[in-house]
Amino acid sequence: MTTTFAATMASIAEKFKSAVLADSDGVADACIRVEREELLGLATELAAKGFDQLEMVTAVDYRDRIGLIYRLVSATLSASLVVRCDLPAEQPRVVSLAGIWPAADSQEREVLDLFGVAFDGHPCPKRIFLPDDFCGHPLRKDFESPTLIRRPDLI
Amino acid sequence: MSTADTDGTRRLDPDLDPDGSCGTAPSATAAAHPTVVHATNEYSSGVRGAFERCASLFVGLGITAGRMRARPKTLRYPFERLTLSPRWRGALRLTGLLGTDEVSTIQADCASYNARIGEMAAAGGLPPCTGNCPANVDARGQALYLAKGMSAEAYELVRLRNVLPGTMGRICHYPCESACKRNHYDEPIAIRPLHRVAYEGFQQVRAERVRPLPVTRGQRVAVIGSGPSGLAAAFDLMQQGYEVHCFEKEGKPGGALYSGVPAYRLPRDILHGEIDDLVAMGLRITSGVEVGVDMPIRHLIDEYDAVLIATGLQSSRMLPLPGADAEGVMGALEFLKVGNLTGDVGISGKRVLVVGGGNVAVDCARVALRVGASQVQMTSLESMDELPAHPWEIEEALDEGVVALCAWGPHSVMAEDGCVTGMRMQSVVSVFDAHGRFAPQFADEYMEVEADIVLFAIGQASDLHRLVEGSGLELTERGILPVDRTLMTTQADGVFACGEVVTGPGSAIGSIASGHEAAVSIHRYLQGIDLAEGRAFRPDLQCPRYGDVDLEGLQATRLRAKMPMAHPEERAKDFRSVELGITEAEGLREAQRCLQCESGVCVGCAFCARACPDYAIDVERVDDPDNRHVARYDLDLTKCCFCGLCAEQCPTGALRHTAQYELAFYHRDLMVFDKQEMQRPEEGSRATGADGCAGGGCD
Amino acid sequence: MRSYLFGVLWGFAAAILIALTALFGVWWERKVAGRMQMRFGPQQAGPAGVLQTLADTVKLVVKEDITPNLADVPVFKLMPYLVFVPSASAFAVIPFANGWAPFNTEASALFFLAVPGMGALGMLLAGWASHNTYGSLGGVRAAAQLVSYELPRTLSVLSLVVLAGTTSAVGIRGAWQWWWIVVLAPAFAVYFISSIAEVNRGPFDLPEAESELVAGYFVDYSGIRWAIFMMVEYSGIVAASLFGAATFLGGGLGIPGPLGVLLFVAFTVAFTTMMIWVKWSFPRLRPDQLMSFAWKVLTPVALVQLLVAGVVSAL
Amino acid sequence: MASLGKTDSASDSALGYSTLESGVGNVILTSADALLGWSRGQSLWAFPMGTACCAMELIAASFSKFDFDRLGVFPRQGPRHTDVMIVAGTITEKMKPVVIRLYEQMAEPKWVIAMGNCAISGGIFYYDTYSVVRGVDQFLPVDVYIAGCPPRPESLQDGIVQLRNLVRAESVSPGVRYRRRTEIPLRTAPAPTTPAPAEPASAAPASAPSKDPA
Amino acid sequence: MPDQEFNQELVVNVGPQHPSTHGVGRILLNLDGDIVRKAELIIGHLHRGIEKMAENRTYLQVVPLTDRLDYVGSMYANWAYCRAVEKAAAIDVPERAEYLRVIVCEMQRIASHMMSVGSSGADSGAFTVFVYAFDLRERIVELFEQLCGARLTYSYVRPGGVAFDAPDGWADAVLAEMRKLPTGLEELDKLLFGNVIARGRLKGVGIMSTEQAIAWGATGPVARGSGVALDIRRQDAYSVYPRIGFDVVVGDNGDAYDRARCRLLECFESVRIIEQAITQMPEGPILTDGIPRLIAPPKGDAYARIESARGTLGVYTVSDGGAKPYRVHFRSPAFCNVSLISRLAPSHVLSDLGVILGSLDPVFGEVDR
Repeated sequence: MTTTFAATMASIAEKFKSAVLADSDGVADACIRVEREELLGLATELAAKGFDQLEMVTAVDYRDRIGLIYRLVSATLSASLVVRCDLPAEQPRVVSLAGIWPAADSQEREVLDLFGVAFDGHPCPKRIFLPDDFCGHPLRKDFESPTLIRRPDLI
Repeated sequence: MSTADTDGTRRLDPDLDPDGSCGTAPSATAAAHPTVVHATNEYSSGVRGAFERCASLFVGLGITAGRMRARPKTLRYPFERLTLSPRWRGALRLTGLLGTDEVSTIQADCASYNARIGEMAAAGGLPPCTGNCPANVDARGQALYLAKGMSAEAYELVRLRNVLPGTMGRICHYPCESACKRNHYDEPIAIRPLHRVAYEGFQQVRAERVRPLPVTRGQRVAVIGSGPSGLAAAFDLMQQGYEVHCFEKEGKPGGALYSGVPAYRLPRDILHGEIDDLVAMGLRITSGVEVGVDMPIRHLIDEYDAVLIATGLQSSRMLPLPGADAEGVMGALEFLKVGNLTGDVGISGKRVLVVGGGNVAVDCARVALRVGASQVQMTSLESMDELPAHPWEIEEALDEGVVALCAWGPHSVMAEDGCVTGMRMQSVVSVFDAHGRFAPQFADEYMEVEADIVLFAIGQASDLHRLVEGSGLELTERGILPVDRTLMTTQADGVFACGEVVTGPGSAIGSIASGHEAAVSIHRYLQGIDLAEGRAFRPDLQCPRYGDVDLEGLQATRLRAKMPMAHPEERAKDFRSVELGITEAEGLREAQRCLQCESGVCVGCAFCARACPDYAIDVERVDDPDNRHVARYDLDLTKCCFCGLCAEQCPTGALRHTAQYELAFYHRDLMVFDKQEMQRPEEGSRATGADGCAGGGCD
Repeated sequence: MRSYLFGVLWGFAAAILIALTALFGVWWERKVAGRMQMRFGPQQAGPAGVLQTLADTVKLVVKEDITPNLADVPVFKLMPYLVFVPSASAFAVIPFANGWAPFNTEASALFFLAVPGMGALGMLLAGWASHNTYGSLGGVRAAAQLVSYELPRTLSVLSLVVLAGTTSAVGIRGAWQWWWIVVLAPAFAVYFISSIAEVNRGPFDLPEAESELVAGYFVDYSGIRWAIFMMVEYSGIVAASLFGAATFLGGGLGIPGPLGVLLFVAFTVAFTTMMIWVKWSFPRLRPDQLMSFAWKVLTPVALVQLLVAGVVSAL
Repeated sequence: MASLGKTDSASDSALGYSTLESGVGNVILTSADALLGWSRGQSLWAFPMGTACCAMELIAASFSKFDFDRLGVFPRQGPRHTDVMIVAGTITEKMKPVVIRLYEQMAEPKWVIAMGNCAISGGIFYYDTYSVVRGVDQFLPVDVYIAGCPPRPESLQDGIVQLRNLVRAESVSPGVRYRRRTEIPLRTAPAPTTPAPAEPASAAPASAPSKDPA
Repeated sequence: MPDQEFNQELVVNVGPQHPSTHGVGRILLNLDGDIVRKAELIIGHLHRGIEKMAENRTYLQVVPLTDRLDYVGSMYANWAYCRAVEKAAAIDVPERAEYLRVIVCEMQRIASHMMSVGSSGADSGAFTVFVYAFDLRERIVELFEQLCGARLTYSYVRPGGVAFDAPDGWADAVLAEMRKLPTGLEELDKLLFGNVIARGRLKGVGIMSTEQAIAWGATGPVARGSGVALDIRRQDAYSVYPRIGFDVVVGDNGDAYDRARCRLLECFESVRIIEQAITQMPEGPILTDGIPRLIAPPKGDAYARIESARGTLGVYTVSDGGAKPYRVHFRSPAFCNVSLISRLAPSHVLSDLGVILGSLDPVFGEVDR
């Protein structure tokens, strides 16, 4: 991480008590881990600091918790940042960032559809891929469905 | 009429920028501020614009008219067909199937063996285990026979190229197993233990299988030395019908295998049993006669049509260190000869220090333990992982209590009144220089090691002075016999040489391989064929490097037969054999694990089914020895995604893509190809002939 | 007046003539479009695929003609004929030979222009009756387009009438002069472009825009009803080419005898091929561009041409 | 005007196609069946139900290199005007009602070609998917299956030729309204040595994983 | 209130099976006469759950799955996925394999852009443009068939290198083809983009400003059409792109015309890249030696992105140390670009809907995954 970029990251990190600045882990130049309560505040701060492009929003089901991953790219700082936020596995609920970055709109609907994470304040919180009457969220590790035939474990 | 627009169309005129000159490698600058091309272009304003608009219509009409005149590009299927690229991934097919097709073994006499191996390698039919073995032993054929329980045939097939299968089954450094394709999947086939299983199987039928070989040619060949290389050359020549007479200076034949290799590695009865087989097949061995001392070589040259010097290396090289002449300093070979043959060297209770890091040094250390040394230490210039000795030998030695002092160079021998008390060692910084040549660098840090006996195992040399008197052969000043390494000929006509006297210290199977080369040269010399002409030299096959496989979680049936080892403490006390050998049933199952690589016959190993992302292949094999066949091979064509991963994984190359793309069916259940359908002929265009319906008006 | 019997006889003759022109038109279009796209076009049905359209027609005749249950059934069933009859009657007035036309009425040129316009009503109702959003959109577009392109087409033929002095097509063909080609070139261009639009072809095929409305007003017609719409379209092309060749180029440049007939047929095939060529070379216009092109470009040109024709005829 | 393509029907008959279509001379139609069979076979208008990769090959098949139009196959978008629905690509649960509705909108006599493994049995998406319909023949009567992933345009043309043979085999004589492909006898019975292969994979879940022989 | 239900908007369903939706997208339009008031995109008709499937396959078995994502440009998905796996498992790639990857992906870019330019021609009615564009694409597909034996789903790029080496004579055939290609591209340019009717249809339709492009998450030619000079080949300078000189094509007005023409001019850039890459390609191995059959990267996650024909294609893999990936996510550019239709379509005529959707160049295999 270039020094100026590191400085801006550090300055952002102190503003939020739960924000932890970690070194990059292969996903982006820097990584900030934050609690879901302060996510909106951090997002507005980052948007102001020049992170105008939200490239990817996705989630990973770590069985005991669901990790949300936002990958931001800034043309001015020419650097990329990943924001991680962990949600409880039962009713994952988090604030929607579609207000700050409209690009998040459809990707958050995908996370809602496949992981069941509810986004508060999303313009149209509906499933995007699966039919509305589909029960369950496929990408959860504990997802079971009659139409799912497992490939025999022969590797 | 080109639409003259803003620079957006600059890209369009190739003459402006024919060679992409501005495309020189701008590296960093391009990334900094990329040159930007604008794609927007408008009509010019006013009347010119209107003119351009109408012109654009006529330009469009012109282009389509131009295309009308050109000849159509259509391929009129089914009369004209596109010639597919040879790599087109069509429906899968099996070139051969276990049970219906036979895997070919390499049966060729010594003269044409190398040519046969060369052509198999060129055609991609050479299994990696055979390719990586210096003597190209057909390990695949051996596994094929053993899987059918035919251990005698397996033994005879191996003996074609490896004259002492039982012996090599115990002492070979098995380069074949490191090349085995199963390294890629789980564990390699235990080829060396399978030699032992073949040997034990052969012993039951030895009586009626060992027949004297017919002598069909008049010439007689003399072989000096009955080491592995001499015996290999002798056996090849006997098969060609020559009469071979072998002279051995020791009491018993076997050369380095008898005197050098310790008994715990190679029991003597197995070695001499196999040599007796050779004698029974017509080899005359007179032991106790040293050529050059008891009998002049000139006598052999006159008496015999060809003479082969296969004496091996006799004396071990000593380091001219200060104090090296003190009493208690011995050479490795002398120590081993006495240790192996008589068993008491008079070092019981003494501390032994072995200098050197090769296999001979490890043998010396372990023999020293067994003949009563109280403490055995080894020092070597190289660090632990650079030791030239085989890793499993070092490990066994360390288990038995040998202490290794690595990266210490010998400086001088400390002696008190003539007998050794220890050695001063100097620490080593690096052994090989940048180009890998042996140039040790020393640091000035010293250490003393107390020892009563010091053994130098840093190299061996041959002393042929007495042998070559009167034979017209001169030795170089360092006592080495000049030999043409490919044709195995010496300056004297009719005198050849092979084995370690030519190649220098190496492996036993390496000497056997040079023995085969010498036999080919002698045969051609005696038949008057030009030695070098049409001489097919063995192709140098690099063994592929496989990624390491983590074995936990694999089914037990896929793993390798474990070689039971004697307990370290007990085996260190006496010369009982270290490896206890695997049972006959384990040998059968191990042979069934062999994938018969590059044979073009599917052995039902199911690695294609493992590689397939869609689980479209279902393989089942029946394994009883007398009827070993693939019971079921179902390819569900409706699930196959034609990605080719299975054909790449197929070790035998039996699973191949055909050029068949006409895969239209009326009946869905015919699209699961069974065994018969998978062996359909290559050229037919329709995969399942049974499904078509005759052209128009069929009833 | 001709006997009633001749009318019936000509009715059958016209039906057969239209069927043949449609067969030829479809095959010719698939072949020409194929060669423009570097491929062969139909080849396996008969020599050079000549029997291809015969195969299509036989198949369509036997095909099931579905009537959607929400459709306004009588209107739905009637519309193909309402569209077919006007464009078929256009053949009655085309001056096939010097001085002869099946029905040589007084204002036959205007008759030729006016009656096919009735087809617009058929298309509109066909789209509406099939109770299909795409169908109704296609129908409305067809009506708007046909109405707005009738004006320039009529004006361009009017300048011809001014020069020839008579409104009967046979009269025009008879009075044809050499220098008309030069003077009436813009009129012919306007006539050609607007007749493409009348037939819903080429850059103006908005009613049956394949990539937007799937198939326009006849989206819900299948079987023989759909074949009739196809027959209307292709016979419309051939009728426009015939009329254009007969009036603007005097039916074979006024040369009597077999050479004239040959030239006349050659011109007709050339104009048909031009229409096919234009359809497969250009993209489709947007509805608003379509309208503005008709009212702002074609009509003024036609009016200016009329002025010029008036001045020339006064000389 | 350049000749519009050398006729290749002469060599048609060499391939066993009925001589009906080659040369005007013998177009003396013997029976209604022959005429209808020929005309339906020659003008199979295709409804390109293309969803995934096979749609790309379906498009390539109708363009200049592999010309569909030669065989009389004319891709039209509306379901009403087409005879054969070529299902090319993966059909998911969400797409299934659409395909069924479009199939019902097609005019009789209609045929279905399942192009590509996804349409035949879900292909590469058979295992571990929750939203893919494993084979179009679960809800449509399929006449010709074309294996491939995606099949070459020539495989598609071969499928069309096979369908043409099937279409010609049908007759409109009373009683035999419409012979489905199931009644078409296999040309030669499959070699009787092995028992009927495992039940078609689409019905039951995959047969037991292979006993591990290695 | 009578007038309320009188001027009720006509709800048209441009269904999943429609010529101008480039696949199985469905758009619910509220039409006021011909003017689109509201367009709602309904996708998911090709959602096969590839990310769920990838969790039960080994790292190598996921490669054939990535072919089926963006089936018009399957080399990209292969490459992006392999770069992510190489980053996770620290596998290095030999020099020749990097060059082969660049050559193959630039050829794939041309083929994919031909598909897109051709279909934007077909949307505006010029069906012959689609045939000519496909003819150029067919030449490239033939070269692919000679290289890796498949026309569409290649599974060519593998973790650690590529699957096959170029057959002898293949590189010269590619060079010969690249010399003939510019003339074909210029002809397309004149036939489609030069044509006054096509300009009328494409210009001023679906306008998107630079700020909107960035905010709405558009990438690739869709963003570059609005003036965003964002090209991952330049920005990340991955693989051997720093050694190859090429320009970034940018449009000014951000309408459908600029987006489509950016794609055509990018084909010229790709031709230049291929010529330079073939001349610079060294001899040598094409697959790193010693890659285990079952790649098992250490625990942790990795992200790699490349510039695909549709934009920034990123692959995010999470590994739990086993032979199967714990989670694979594809950041699909087509998914982000196609969601713009509901923002671009209002206040346009129904005929423009197909043109706008065509200019966003969606491939629904990648949109729905």
